[in-house]
Amino acid sequence: MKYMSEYRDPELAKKYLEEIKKTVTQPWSIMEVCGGQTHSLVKNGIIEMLPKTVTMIHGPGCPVCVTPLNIIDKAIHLALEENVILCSFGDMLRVPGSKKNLLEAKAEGADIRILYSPLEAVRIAEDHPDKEVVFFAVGFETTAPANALSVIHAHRKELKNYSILTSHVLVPPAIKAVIDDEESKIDGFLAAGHVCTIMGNSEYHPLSKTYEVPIVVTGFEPLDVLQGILMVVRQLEANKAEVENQYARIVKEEGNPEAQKMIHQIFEIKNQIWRGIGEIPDSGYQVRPEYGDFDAKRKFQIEIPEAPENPDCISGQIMKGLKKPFECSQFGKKCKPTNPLGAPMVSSEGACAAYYHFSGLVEA
Amino acid sequence: MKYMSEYRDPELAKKYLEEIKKTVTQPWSIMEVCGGQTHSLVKNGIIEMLPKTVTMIHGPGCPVCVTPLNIIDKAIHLALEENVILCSFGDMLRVPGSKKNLLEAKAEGADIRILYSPLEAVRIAEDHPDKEVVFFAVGFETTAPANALSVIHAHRKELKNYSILTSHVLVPPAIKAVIDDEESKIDGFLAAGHVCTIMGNSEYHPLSKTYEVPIVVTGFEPLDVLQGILMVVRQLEANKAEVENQYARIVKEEGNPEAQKMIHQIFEIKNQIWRGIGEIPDSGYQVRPEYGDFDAKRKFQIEIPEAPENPDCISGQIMKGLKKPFECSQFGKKCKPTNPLGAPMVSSEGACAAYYHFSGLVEA
Amino acid sequence: MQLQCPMPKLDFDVITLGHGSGGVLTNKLLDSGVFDVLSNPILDERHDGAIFQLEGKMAFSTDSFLVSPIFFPGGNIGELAVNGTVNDLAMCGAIPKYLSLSFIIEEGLKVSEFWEILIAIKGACEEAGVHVVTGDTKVVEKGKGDKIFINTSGVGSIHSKANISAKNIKAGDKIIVSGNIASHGMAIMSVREGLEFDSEILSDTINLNHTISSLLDSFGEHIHLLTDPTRGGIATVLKETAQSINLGIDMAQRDLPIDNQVASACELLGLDPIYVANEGLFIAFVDASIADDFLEALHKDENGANAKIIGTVTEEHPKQVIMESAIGGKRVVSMLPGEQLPRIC
Amino acid sequence: MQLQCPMPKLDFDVITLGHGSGGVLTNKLLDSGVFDVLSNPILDERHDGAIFQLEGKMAFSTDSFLVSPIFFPGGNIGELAVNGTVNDLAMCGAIPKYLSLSFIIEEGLKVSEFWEILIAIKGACEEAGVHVVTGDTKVVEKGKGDKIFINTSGVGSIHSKANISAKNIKAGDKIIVSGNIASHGMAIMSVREGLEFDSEILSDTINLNHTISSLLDSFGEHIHLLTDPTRGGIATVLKETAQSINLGIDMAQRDLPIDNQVASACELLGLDPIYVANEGLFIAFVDASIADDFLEALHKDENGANAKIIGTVTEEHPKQVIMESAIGGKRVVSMLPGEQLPRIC
Amino acid sequence: MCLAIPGKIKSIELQYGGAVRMATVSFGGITKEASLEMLPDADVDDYVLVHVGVAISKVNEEEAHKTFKYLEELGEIGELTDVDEYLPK
Amino acid sequence: MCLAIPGKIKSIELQYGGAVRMATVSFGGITKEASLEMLPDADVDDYVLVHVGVAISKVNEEEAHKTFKYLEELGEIGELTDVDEYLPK
Ligand code: SF4
Ligand code: SF4
Ligand SMILES: [Mg+2]
Ligand SMILES: [Mg+2]
Ligand SMILES: [Mg+2]
Ligand SMILES: [Mg+2]
Ligand SMILES: [Mg+2]
Ligand SMILES: [Mg+2]
Ligand SMILES: [Mg+2]
Ligand SMILES: [Mg+2]
Ligand SMILES: [Mg+2]
Ligand SMILES: [Mg+2]
Repeated sequence: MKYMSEYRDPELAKKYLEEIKKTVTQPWSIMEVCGGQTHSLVKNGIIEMLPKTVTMIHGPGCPVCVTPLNIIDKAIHLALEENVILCSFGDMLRVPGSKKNLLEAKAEGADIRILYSPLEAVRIAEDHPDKEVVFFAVGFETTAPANALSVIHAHRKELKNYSILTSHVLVPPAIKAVIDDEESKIDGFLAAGHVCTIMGNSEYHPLSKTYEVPIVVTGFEPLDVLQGILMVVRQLEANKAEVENQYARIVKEEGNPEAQKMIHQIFEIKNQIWRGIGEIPDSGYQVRPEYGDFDAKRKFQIEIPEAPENPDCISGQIMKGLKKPFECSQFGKKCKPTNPLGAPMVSSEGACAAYYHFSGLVEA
Repeated sequence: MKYMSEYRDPELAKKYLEEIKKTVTQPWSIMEVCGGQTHSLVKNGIIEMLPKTVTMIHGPGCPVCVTPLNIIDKAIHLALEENVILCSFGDMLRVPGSKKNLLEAKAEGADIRILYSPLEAVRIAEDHPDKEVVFFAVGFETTAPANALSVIHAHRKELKNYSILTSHVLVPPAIKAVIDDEESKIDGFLAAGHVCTIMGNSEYHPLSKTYEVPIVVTGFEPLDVLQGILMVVRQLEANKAEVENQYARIVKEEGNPEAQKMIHQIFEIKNQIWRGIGEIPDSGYQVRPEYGDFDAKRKFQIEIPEAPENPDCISGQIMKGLKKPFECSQFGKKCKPTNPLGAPMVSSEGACAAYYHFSGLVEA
Repeated sequence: MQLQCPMPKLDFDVITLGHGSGGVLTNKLLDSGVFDVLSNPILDERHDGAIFQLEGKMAFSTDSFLVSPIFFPGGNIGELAVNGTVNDLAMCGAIPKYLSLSFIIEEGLKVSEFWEILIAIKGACEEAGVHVVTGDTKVVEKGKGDKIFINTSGVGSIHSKANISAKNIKAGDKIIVSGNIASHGMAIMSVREGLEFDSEILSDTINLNHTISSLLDSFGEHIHLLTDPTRGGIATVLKETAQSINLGIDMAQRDLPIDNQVASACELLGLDPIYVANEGLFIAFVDASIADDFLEALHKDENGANAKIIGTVTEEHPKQVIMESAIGGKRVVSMLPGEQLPRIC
Repeated sequence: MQLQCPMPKLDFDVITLGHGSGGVLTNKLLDSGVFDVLSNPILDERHDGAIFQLEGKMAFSTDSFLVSPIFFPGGNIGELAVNGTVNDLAMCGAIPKYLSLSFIIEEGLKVSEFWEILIAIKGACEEAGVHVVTGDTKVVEKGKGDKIFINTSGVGSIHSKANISAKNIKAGDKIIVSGNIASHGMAIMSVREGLEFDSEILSDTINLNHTISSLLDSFGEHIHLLTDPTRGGIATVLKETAQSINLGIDMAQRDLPIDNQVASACELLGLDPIYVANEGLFIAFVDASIADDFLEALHKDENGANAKIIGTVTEEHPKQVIMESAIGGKRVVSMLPGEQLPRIC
Repeated sequence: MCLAIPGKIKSIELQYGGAVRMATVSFGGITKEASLEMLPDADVDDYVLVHVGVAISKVNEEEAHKTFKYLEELGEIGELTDVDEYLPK
Repeated sequence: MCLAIPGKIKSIELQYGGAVRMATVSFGGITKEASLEMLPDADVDDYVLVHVGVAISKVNEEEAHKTFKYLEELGEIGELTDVDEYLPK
């Protein structure tokens, strides 16, 4: 595929790696913010190819991993209502709630549909006027416009049976929270290319300046990631702290203004709980009251008591880059992809799952 | 089983048959009003054992056969509603509606439950407060009290989701209609023992007197039927026309007053359409307006256009004893138990089905 | 027959789609020890199929088993599935040897129930002396199955003295039923929602292969046809046979062995026991010359105590089965258009 | 492969419970001519099982097939069911001969669809040179099945030169995949509600027995293991094999043959093609000495045009499968916890 | 029409504070619940005729014999001496 | 996070009287619908990045080459002469 395959060239990758090795003179810790980048690092075996002096730290950029336990529980509760069709992206289905995950709810008979797009959910709502169709709208800034658009479509079609259960998280406040942590030892960031596609880069300049960290907006193919690492390393070695755009073929400085408009039409900013991390101010979206009819939280008023996270799970520290998964006492023992104790063990983007697969741990 | 097996004794049966043969001096046509008696005649091979001079004519006493097409269509319509559980006795499921039968509706996904008792349907309504439970309440006077009782139970339990779709028919008006038919050539009747169990025999005295026909209230085991036939034949040979009770172990002259009370609490008499025969005045029950909440017809207001009966089906004439099934042009050809054109081909009590099986017609 | 095996400890309580996905969970289920109860050297190879040798002519049969509820008085779907195919092989005159076992599980099935079914399968295999040598486990979404369906297929070697074929039947042959009829179907009815009643009726599910084998030892070619009247009951099997041999069958209602409670249950629901399903029953068409000896031998067998001669093959009324009723009348026995439904009429 | 047979005229359009009841309707369905397409002397006996003879060692395999939708680009569940068991037998080194065929039909299935499936079964049997000799048809209530499930079991004679067993694998063995990966799974995905896309992707369902047979003719014992990477894809089969032989496997992503559209579809939905199901594909572990000749022979076969050597067995990292990524990095290939779900992340 | 069979009342349970009497009825060894609301005077050990879960009549034992004696009583079958064997035990 | 892939617009359909533009986008030969509501100026033959059924960015062809030339431009790898082979065709 054009604009993808070219960025997987092994020869050029080798040259990037050589250049990184040549450039590095001291140890650096670089956080790739986005789970998609983690996935690329793992799938392509990049971590082991990097010089030992470059340590990649896997950030909180996996919406699946940071969706609060309580929202998962609510989604499960709704899905089990006889009258509700719950629609979701596929990767949410294995995320553990306090008692079960959505796959298990499905096994109990819940009508749960895996969709490629929230716009499909609107179509399902049209086709089933006698059912309540709820889309489990998780995601970062990248997905927020599409989820907003589904509400706009449903509103235009005057559907009374469509709503979204949101758990939207925003990247810049999370980066700030990570840096603010006392124990933080991150020298530079690969920012999430697709988030910036929507929001642009403007939010990163003050961050970079204030905290004196290089931030490189980076894509997802191996050459993208390698170039992004090289750009961070070059800044670090040169003692610079700027925002650079590795992913300029996709990301414009200003982002996508139309998409931003849609976000602001439907959503407003709020404090948000990040699973494993806790509340981060102004780090999430909720549906504006004007569109309250499309807000599953308002519509169904589900009260589900907050359940405690598994106390052994140190996913918060892992997502802040303070610990590596194998430093978790449960890693590979009680916690495995078949039985995840925390969300980072769920998707192949989660740091724990990535390490689990990468390290080749095998179940008896 | 006590009070059943004894009435199947082959030796005594032989003696009854001998006595019938001895008694008969000329041809007689006797109608067994009740499908249960038809069933017994066929299952026990009694028809062939009787002297040729005694012709049994199968009456309209199969509630399955006389339930109007339109009510079947309504039951199917209701069953196909997503929100409705339709409960029914098993033998209603193969009766043809205008387009399909309940079994086919079930194959399309309708939630249809086969029950032994209407009281079970009330239990199902209790268990599924989110569903509308409709009991397809067909039957003669025998079944009317049980169906009424289900409404009484539902009322006592304050259920809002239980109703009955009634098609209740009454025997004495039907007998009258049969005799009134100009072409009628019936000399005597075996009245339906179980109907009289509820209603008693009082209604038959005027009938017997007015029309000068012997009427013997008869049971269902082979000896019952044989004795009943003998009693009719003896009256005929003696030129008598009285009401006799062969089935006195079960039937009291006054019937069951408690059951009658329940019928009258819930039902009122109305004109009723008999499938294949047409409307007979005062020959059915409908739910009284006071219990309208439990009347599926009122509750759901289903309007289904009257569909024409299959024009080739002569079931009306057959049920009045005017024609024998093999005189129907469709019998065994287009009309078979696997593809009944009319209701009498459905249940093993239906005259056409009885003849079909008895004559041993076999499908290729 | 059910051994009290303790279930292996698992970290899942219900079976989910993942267990049928072919991934870790599938392997976890396969490796969990749950299937160890069926262990034997051929199965343990775990290849795409089993490899073995069978001498001489062989029989091959298949059946899929769906029964609701999956646990019923007298058994469960597991032993039913083993006995069903074992019996079909026996009806061919074969000594059943090896079975395949294929599960279609609806997600949500409790592992403990699955375990109970496996234990029943193990027990039934041991009783019958057969081995499960190849298998398959699939999981379907909730609402696209009914707890569990089981297919078993089986192979066996034809008994050296067997020559079972409807073509061998001739007028005068005696028809013998090996035991009480209609027990299985009424055991199932007794636990069907909306129809249930209390009784001591048990399904007759049992393996018949040892019984058949010893009858073949003694009567060989004089046994013309063996057939098990499962779905559709004895009426259907007799009618099918009459049609296929172009001869008639005479039988009498009074000769039909039936348990009292089963007969009563049939009266209650308005069902005719000759159409009700059996599972551990067979019908033999045998040469009249050995009929009494055959019956005597059967009476000594644990699966034949209630055996009876129920009819005779006749040249009259070809393709027709005529049954004498309780009072001596005659009735034509035909097939039903579908499953018998409880009547009120 | 689908012959244009006209469907027999029937007086029913959909299959209902009655067709599985064992009564008239069951016989009507059996006699309708619908099944005549499968006719052969053994099947036509219509006894409880089939009787025949097989010489020498034999293989026996079973699989139940459930696929949604039942008609998909490139095939339907009927040919899938035949090819699946034919291929499992071929993987054992057997020449497939006879199949059993067992249907579990959800009431409401259109007879015309059933007919189309039967025609596909007939075509697939003819292609593979196998015969359906025994069968079963059950009908489940609406909502307790998913249109149709099919179980096939099969038997075949082991090829005289075959010696297929994971135990024969040794370090240095070459691993050959017979064609493009992931086609079947992505053909199904392309028609899954909520995920569908337009493409020319076809399922690769095909019978491999003739291909395998001629490879066995030529390479005999040098073929150490044959296995078809169906559910779980090639990753799962390779990982399972590595675990069972206690050796490692080295492979490289760039060597994996994959169709462009299939690869694109995997990118679109975030799926890894090494975990996606195949149906007409096999993996061979062969002696290094014949690997190139084997590949050459395969390239000449209609089912092996895209065959590739994808890996090598190694003594290093026992039980581990290590894949070199597109850019030359290393990645451990493990099994997935369950079915791969489309990702947004 | 109206399949109904006789069974023996094994026990009676009062429901709804006595408003409803439910019997456990034995039919040749199998048992099923039946409502006694239409037979207020039916008691344990009585035989009752049950139709669709409701007892609708008590069996009259005396009348039950008449079918066996009817021919005899017609006075026309003198040879019918073995009538006892048809009687319920 | 946020799986998104580039594809080429094959055709555009107007829905709701022009309120909604839906594109058929080809991804290496397979096609899928994507909303163009966030890219008002995207046109047929443009490459767009699609995420969960919505096109969110037009691919900038010029910028796309830079990754292949970056090392060269650093001026530190003189020997990198075969850069053209990495360019999209
Ligand atoms: S290994 Fe499991 S328990 Fe430990 S941090 Fe990761 S997800 Fe939590
Ligand atoms: S045979 Fe069929 S068509 Fe004729 S009267 Fe009877 S039911 Fe009607
Ligand atoms: Mg739901
Ligand atoms: Mg319904
Ligand atoms: Mg296989
Ligand atoms: Mg079979
Ligand atoms: Mg069988
Ligand atoms: Mg399998
Ligand atoms: Mg059989
Ligand atoms: Mg197999
Ligand atoms: Mg297979
Ligand atoms: Mg079968």
